[in-house]
Amino acid sequence: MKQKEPKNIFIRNAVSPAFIAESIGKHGEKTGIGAHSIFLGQVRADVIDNKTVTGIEYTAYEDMANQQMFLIREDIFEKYPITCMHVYHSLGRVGTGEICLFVFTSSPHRKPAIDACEETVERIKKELPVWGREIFADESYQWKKDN
Amino acid sequence: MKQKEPKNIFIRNAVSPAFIAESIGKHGEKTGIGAHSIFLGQVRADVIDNKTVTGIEYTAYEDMANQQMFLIREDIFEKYPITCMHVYHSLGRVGTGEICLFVFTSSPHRKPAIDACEETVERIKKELPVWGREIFADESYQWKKDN
Amino acid sequence: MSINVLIFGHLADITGKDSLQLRDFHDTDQLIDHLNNLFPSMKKARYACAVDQKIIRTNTQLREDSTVALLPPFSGG
Amino acid sequence: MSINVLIFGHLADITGKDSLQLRDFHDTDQLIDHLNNLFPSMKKARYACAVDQKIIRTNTQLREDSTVALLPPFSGG
Repeated sequence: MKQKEPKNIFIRNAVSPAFIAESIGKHGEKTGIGAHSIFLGQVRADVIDNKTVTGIEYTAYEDMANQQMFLIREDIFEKYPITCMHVYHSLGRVGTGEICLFVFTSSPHRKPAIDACEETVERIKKELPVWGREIFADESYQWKKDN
Repeated sequence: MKQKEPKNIFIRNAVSPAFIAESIGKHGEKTGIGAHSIFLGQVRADVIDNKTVTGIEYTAYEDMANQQMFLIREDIFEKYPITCMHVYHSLGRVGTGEICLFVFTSSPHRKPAIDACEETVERIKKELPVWGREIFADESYQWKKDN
Repeated sequence: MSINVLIFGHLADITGKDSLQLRDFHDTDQLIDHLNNLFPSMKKARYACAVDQKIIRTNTQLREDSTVALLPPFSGG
Repeated sequence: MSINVLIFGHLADITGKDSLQLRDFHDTDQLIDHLNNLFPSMKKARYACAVDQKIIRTNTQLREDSTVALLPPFSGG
């Protein structure tokens, strides 16, 4: 469904599998939907200079990110015949193996949901003012670069 | 992870959101994973000749489908650097708004998981000997054609 | 020589059966001719044929205990 | 004239602050020159600049209560 104004996409810490299940379950009443596409970002235990990442600490320019997400959403609804789109991004600490990004699109037939999900993920990575800081076991950190 | 022999992809009736959550949660220990891509097929309440679909009844040539899925899996693992793939398909009755197909791929970076998931879904639809019968409220039915 | 025939999807509606045990057919063409005689609507039906789980494109020899499956267009997912 | 400056990511490490209140800067070039003097390591830093949540590409006039945000390359998701 389209939105009239920006919604807050940010949630504290990790996105839980139970939250994802609840979000999926809510779509059971939308019986025009035939396909869901979901992307989940998970925090990797990368090893950098012999130190292992134990989590990522996310910060964001929240107002601007929510506004930009609203614009991305409008573009995607314009471009693809999708029924709904949901996006959640973590703020604060997310441990390795936990989920930090949840993008969920649905449509009557599969192609639009799949394409819309992929394009939304790419745009989120490029356009949302969000920063991740990789935290090591000794609490030192480095700002995430690869994206 | 690769498999040595075909696994049974079929489950009775709908795939529950709780089952999906459990499957996602199990990947928290695989800390090399950075991205998950999930496709879900959901049964639509299509209206055909003024009659509304209330569910789909799935049958399959199970042994052949499991064997074919094993081959698809081997091809996809050969082609994309993915960490794991899980596929579940319903057998028997699945009501409208319920989930009948669950495809789940994971990889360190996002592109392989996304591409592998999409290609696996296409191949499942084309290559697995599975048939859906759309059931109407009066218990009459028609064999599903569009795919 | 005993042959197992598995019948799926709308073909099972046409034949009223989801499997058959037949004897003394040596190849798939023979078998299909026989089924077309028994169930004339099968002539118009679109389907693929698998022998021991491999889809065949041409007439194929059958052996003792071969399984022939009649597969209408797939519609899973 | 009062200007709000928001500082994100590694720029906040360089400046030791995540926001500043400044006065009497009339455009973004002036403001950035000032910050470069205060924090010389900012000269080498890669970042975009947004005024009132819009990313700007060229020198931009500031107004009373404008919010200028300094945005290092994004790394969300």
